[in-house]
Parts: sequence; structure tokens; C-alpha cells
Amino acid sequence: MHKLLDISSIKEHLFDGMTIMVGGFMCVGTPEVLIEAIMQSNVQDLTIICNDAGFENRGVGKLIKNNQVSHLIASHIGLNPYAGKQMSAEHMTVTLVPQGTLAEQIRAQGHGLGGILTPTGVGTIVEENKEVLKVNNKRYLLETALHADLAIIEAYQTDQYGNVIYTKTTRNFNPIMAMAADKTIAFSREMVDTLDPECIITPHIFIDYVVKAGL
Amino acid sequence: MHKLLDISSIKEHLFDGMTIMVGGFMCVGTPEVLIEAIMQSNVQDLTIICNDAGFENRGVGKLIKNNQVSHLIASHIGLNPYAGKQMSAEHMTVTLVPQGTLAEQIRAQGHGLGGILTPTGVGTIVEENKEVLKVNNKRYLLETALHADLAIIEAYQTDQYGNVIYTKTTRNFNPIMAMAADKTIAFSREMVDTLDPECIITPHIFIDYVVKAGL
Amino acid sequence: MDRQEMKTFIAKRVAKELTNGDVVNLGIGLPTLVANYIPDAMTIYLQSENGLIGLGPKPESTNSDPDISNAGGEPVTLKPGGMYFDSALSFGIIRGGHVDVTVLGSLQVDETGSLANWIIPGKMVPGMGGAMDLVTGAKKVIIAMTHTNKGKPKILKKCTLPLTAKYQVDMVITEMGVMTVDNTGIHLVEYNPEFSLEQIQAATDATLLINNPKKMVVN
Amino acid sequence: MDRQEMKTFIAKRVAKELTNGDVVNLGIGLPTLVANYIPDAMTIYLQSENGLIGLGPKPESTNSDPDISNAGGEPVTLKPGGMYFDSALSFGIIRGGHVDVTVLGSLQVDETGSLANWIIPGKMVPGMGGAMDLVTGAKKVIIAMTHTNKGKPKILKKCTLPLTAKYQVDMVITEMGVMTVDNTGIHLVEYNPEFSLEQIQAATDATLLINNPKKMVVN
Repeated sequence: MHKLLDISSIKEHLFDGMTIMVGGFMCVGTPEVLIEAIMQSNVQDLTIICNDAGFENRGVGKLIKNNQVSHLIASHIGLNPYAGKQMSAEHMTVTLVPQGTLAEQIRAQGHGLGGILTPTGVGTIVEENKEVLKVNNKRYLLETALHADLAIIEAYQTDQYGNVIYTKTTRNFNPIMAMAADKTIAFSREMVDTLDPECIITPHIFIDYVVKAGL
Repeated sequence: MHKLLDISSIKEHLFDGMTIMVGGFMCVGTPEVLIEAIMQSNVQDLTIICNDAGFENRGVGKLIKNNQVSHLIASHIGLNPYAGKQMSAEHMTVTLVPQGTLAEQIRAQGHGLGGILTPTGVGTIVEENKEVLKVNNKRYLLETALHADLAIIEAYQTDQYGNVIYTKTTRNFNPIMAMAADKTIAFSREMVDTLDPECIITPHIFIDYVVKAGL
Repeated sequence: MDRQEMKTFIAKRVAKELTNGDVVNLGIGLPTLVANYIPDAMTIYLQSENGLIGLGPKPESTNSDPDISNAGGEPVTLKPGGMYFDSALSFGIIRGGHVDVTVLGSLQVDETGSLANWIIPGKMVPGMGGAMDLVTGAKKVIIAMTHTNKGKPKILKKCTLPLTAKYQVDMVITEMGVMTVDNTGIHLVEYNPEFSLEQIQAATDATLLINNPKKMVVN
Repeated sequence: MDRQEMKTFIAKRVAKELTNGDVVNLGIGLPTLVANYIPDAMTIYLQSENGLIGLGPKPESTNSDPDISNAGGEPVTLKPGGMYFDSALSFGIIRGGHVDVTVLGSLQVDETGSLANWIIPGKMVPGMGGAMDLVTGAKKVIIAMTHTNKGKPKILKKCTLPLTAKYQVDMVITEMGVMTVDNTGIHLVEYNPEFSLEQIQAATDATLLINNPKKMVVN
């Protein structure tokens, strides 16, 4: 399978100051193995886009703990008290985004849209510094697309072409992030020959590299 | 299965002047049986939202031929010369929309978005009377959500809850239309007990009624 | 009532608001308890914003699958007819108005139906998660919470904390009563007879509109 | 060359622009022929905007499945590794820049890279279908068409018909030559030696920038 990547080669795809999208929802569907590799690379000044801050010793929480993250874009950080401390101490900027808006901003990037109009956040501090547009007399916030240099996702099964399926609630942000980054690395629990063409969630054209479990 | 609808009861869901979304792409994935029922109801003054105008005697073309359509919103009408004639004679208004924009406008409605920003159509007549917004110095058209009173779609298999899967390229506009209308009626080729929860495309909550094949 | 009894009482009363066939999203904490009081004969489809419809009961601890959790990160199961999807579709369902009822806790609610439940500046900054989308998108927003916080009212004339959303709350259910919100204000439509109407108003900063309230009954 | 030979010649030359691993969308008509000239050793993933990647050859007529068609409504097959999706994802792929090359026919192209191929007002109003999204989103836009229409130039200084998109065309391939477009104008980079440079310019309304063009070779 020509997209296979040795875990030790991930550092070739990392650089200081880059933006990385990390799949998963409270670490369910987060590729921990790839997080470990990013920790070991010790790449600095990362902007991380993820649903949440993970836990102190799980998911993107590990990168925060390792002081590699200068900016976190997420919908909540409540389960990682260390992230809150880093934020209060101004060691890390945190941009809090409503979860549905975050999903649409990521999707917009992958789908070539400049942004979307959402009613979520109207009349709250989320509205600050944003354009408010009226459509049919209802107010919407213009939320613009979110881009990343790299997305790391967790696949359940990957076929020989790089097509991906997920399992259960590990799917969450993974498919939309795979489309929104310049490069996508999938950690895959299993490699299979073929997948059902009706059930493939992420087409192979979005998967640049695959790191196999157990390697 | 509590959502089963007798084909003869469709007329209870129809009214003059209503907007109907019709799934399918050049009639592949169009529920012809439901189109026939709408013809028989002789409901008038319809706004039809569909990828295309079908053929003269297939798909939404049949409704156009039967003079039931006063407004067609579609991405092309080239394969139905009668639609072109009706348009030239001003018997039917045709709004031509880029296909990807049409898909996003329909999706936006189902997903509760006021609209989306697309680069498609910038600098063309599609831009006329639309807001142009700049994001990161790139120009986008604001395209607003498209709503319908009813969507009619073609399912391949429907389970006892109303969950739906499609087959091959019959999928096209069907899943996004199912979410964008007040009411959705699915024609289903097959009824099954259960579907794989990983492969369901349209969740049952979007399917109000199911018309079974052969009834 | 001790705190646990209060929570049970509130959750039971919320359950009575659900209708057969409803798509319901239950927030973390007290709202999650509502699932325990849905009558067996009623079919409710629980949606969880991390990506499923058909949330089932917690698995036996020996049988827990780390790949399936609810939005609180707790292990759950999938009921027959349920399905999985990604975050974009999940919030499409929520924002698009396809959730019939959302039940959330709150720090503050006010008589205009605004609520605040995601941040206490300088103190607690967990983030809004999916709450802003849920209260903006769901057809009916029910706030399920204790009436006061350490004796201080949580139902206010005007929220003082940063808002989660403006004018979105339809109903507030506490251990003291059931309140509905419309553009005339907040109405006490049911009261817990353990409290007098005066006591309830005293525990409330907002002016309760009271017109023949019923007694709040749960089983 | 007769018209059929011209088409074959153009399609063969377009095929040479493709690179192993490319995701390619071929328009209806002449562009569809390009698929016939992709070398066997090369893997190209054909995307079809009606909802698939991995478009295979036409089925044997005895074996045609009405449920799988290309964007022209013709029966096709799916190659191993291919998959189906809905129109929103299909155009996400297109608009999002995930199609490497799109090949389309056109009524007019101009030296700024604008093109017009969806309407002749008062005469032909088929609609733009997916063409506007394709030329806006694809990384490389190749126009494959005959150089003239009944002797009249189709490569103009400025399009006169309503545009499909502004400034999006990267390359034009006709039976007379291969032209690239950048912000300095339109360059004749290859010419068919059956024609003189003068003949080619005479058949072209736009001013061709010519600097050591190569001979156009197809096999």
C-alpha cells in the first residue's frame, strides 16, 4: 500500500508554527499514536484545532502539557484543568467556538466554501468582531472557513487505496478534518483489501499517508 | 412499519402553489412512482427544485409536460426540450443554479444555516442581485438556503424505523433533500428489518412516509 | 428533599414533557437522568451530539466499548434502529431544527428566555461545547436545574453572565416548579406544594407571572 | 482531419496532460473520449459529479445497470477502490480543490482565461450544470474543443457570451495546437504541423503569444 508511512517519518511533515487538526471527541477517535509522535518531534508553537482539549494526559492534552501548543481552537476545555491554567497564565491562547460552528468551519474549508451563516452565537460574545447578516429577516453570524496544514485522524479500517471507514462514535470530526487540511495522516487500526463502495466515509483522495497500528 | 403510506394517500400532502424537492440526477434516483401520483393529483402551480428538468417523459419532465410546474429551480434543462419551450413561452419560470451551489443551498436549509459563501459564479450573471463578500481577499457569493414543503426521494432499502440507504449513483440529491423539506416521502424499492448503523445515509428522523415498491 | 432527591424529582418531571416519537438531546449531568424516567411504552430517540441517534442505556461495566460514548464521554450503547454519523451531520440535525426537545442545565436563566451556562469569567471557562447550537436549534428548550445556587436565585430578571443564547428557553423545571417563558414574561404554571408561592417568588429574582398554577406531580 | 479524427487527436493530446494519481473530471462529449487514451500503466481516478470516484469503462450493453451512470446519464461501471457519495460531497470535492484536472468543452474561451459554455441567449439555454463549480474549483482547467465553429474563431480576445467563469482556464487544446493562459495572455506552446502558425493565428481572434512552440505530437 503506497501510502504507508513509518511512524518515525511523521516528523518530516511537521514544522514549528504549523496548524494541526486533530480528530476525536473527548479523545474518542483521537489518534493517540500520532499525538505521541508529534510529542517526540518536539515541534513548537502549534495551533491545534480539535473539538476539546482532551484530558491532561490524553489526546491533545498531551501536547498542551508538553508546552507545544500556543493556540487552541476548540469548543470546550473543561475536562483538562491544565489547559485552563495555561490559558489563564496566557501561555496558550484559547479560542472557544460553538461545536456546530467549528464543524461547519472545518467542513467549509474542505468543501471550498468561504464560510457559512449560522444562527448559533447571535446575541452572545461569540458575535464579537463578526459580520452579522440578515436572511429572511433572521440574523446569522458569518463564520469563515478554518484551514490546517495537517490533519491527523483515526481510521477504523483502511483499504489498499486509502479509503477509510470509522467505527461508532469515533467518527465525529475525523471525516471533515481529512478534507480540510493540506495533508492528512490517518492512523488505521486495521488494513483491509477492499471496503464496500456504498459505505466508505472518507474517499482515498483525502488520505495522504496511513500509519498502521502495531508498527 | 408505522410510516407506510398508500400511494393513493399522497394527495393529502399536496396543495396548489407548494414547493417540492425531487431527488435524482437525470432521473437516476428519481422516484417515478411518486411523480406519477403527483401527476394524477393534478396539483397546480408547483415550484420544483431538482438537479435538472428530467426528460420530456421522465422524472420532473412529466410534471412540466402536464403543465403543473410554474417555477423550476435546477442546474440544467438541456435534455428536456419541452422545458426550454415552456421557459421561452414564459409558461414556466426557470431559475438556473450551479449544481454545487444548488446542493449547498439545499444542504444549508436542512442543516439550519442561513446560507453559504461560494466562489462559484463570481464574475458571471449568477452574481446578479446577490451579495458579494470578501473573505481573506477572495470574493464569494452569498447563496441562501432553499426550503421546500415536501421532498420526494428514492430509497434503495428502508428499515423498520425508516432509516434509508441508497444504491450507487441514485444517491445524489436525495439525502440532502430529505433533510431540507418540512415533510419527506421516500419511495423504497425494498423494505428490510435492519440496516448497518455505520452505513445508514439518511436517519429515520428525516423520513416521514414510505411508499413501498409494488403497492 | 436533599440534593439527590431534588435531581430525581426534576428529572421525573422533565420526562413528562416528552412525547412519543420525539428526538431528544439530554445535556450532561441532571438532564442525563431524564432517560431513566421515560415510560417503557414510549419511544424516544436520544441524539448525542458526538454522533449518534438511538442512545441506549449504559453498558454493563464488563461489557464497555470505548468506541461508543455519549457527549459526556461516558460509555453508552446503541439501540436497534440507531445510527452513527459525523459532527457536521450531528449539528445539522441540531441546528436544522430536527431535535424536538433539548434538556440542559444552566447557571442562569432570565425572564426573556435568555440563558447563561458556559462561562464564569475569571473563574470557570469550560467552553460552550454544543450548548449554543442546541438551544438555538432545538424546537423546545427545557432548562432542568435546581431553583437556586447556595440560596441565590438562578432565575433572574436579566442574566449577568455571558449568554449562551438570547430568547431561546421555552421551559424551566426546578424542584420548586415548572415555568414557561414567552414574550410576556415567565409564568409559573406548576408549583411544588412543598413550597408556598411566596417562597418560590422569594427564591426567584425574575417576577413570576402566576395565574392559577397547578400542583406539580411526579410519580 | 475530419471531425471525428479531430476529436480523437484532441482527446489523445489531453490524455498526455494527466499525471499518475490524478483525480480527473471529464466533461460530456469530447472530454469523455480522453478516458480511452489514458495509458494502462497510469492510475487516474475519474470523478463524476453525480456522485462517484473511480469511473470505469462503459458496461457491455447486455450488462448495463441503470443505477450507475456518469454525469451525462450514460451507463458506466465502478473500478475497484471506487466509491459513491451524495451531491454535496461530490461538489465539496470539486469546489474544495480536490480535483486535479477538469477537462471541458467550450463555446468560447478568451485570452484572460475566461470561458463561456452554458448559454446562448435566445437560442440555447441548457444551464451550467456542474461546469461553473468545476472550472472554479479544479486545480487545472483544460478546455478541449475544436479550434473554430464553422470557421469562426472560438478563442477570442474577450468572450461575448455570458461567462461560465472568469480567469479560470489554464490550457486550451484544439486540433491546431496547445495553448496555455496566464496573466500575460494566451501562449501557443505547441502547434499541429499540419497548420502553419499563420493559419492558426488567422483562426484565432485572441493574439497568440508565440515563442518557440513545439510540434504537437500524439500517438
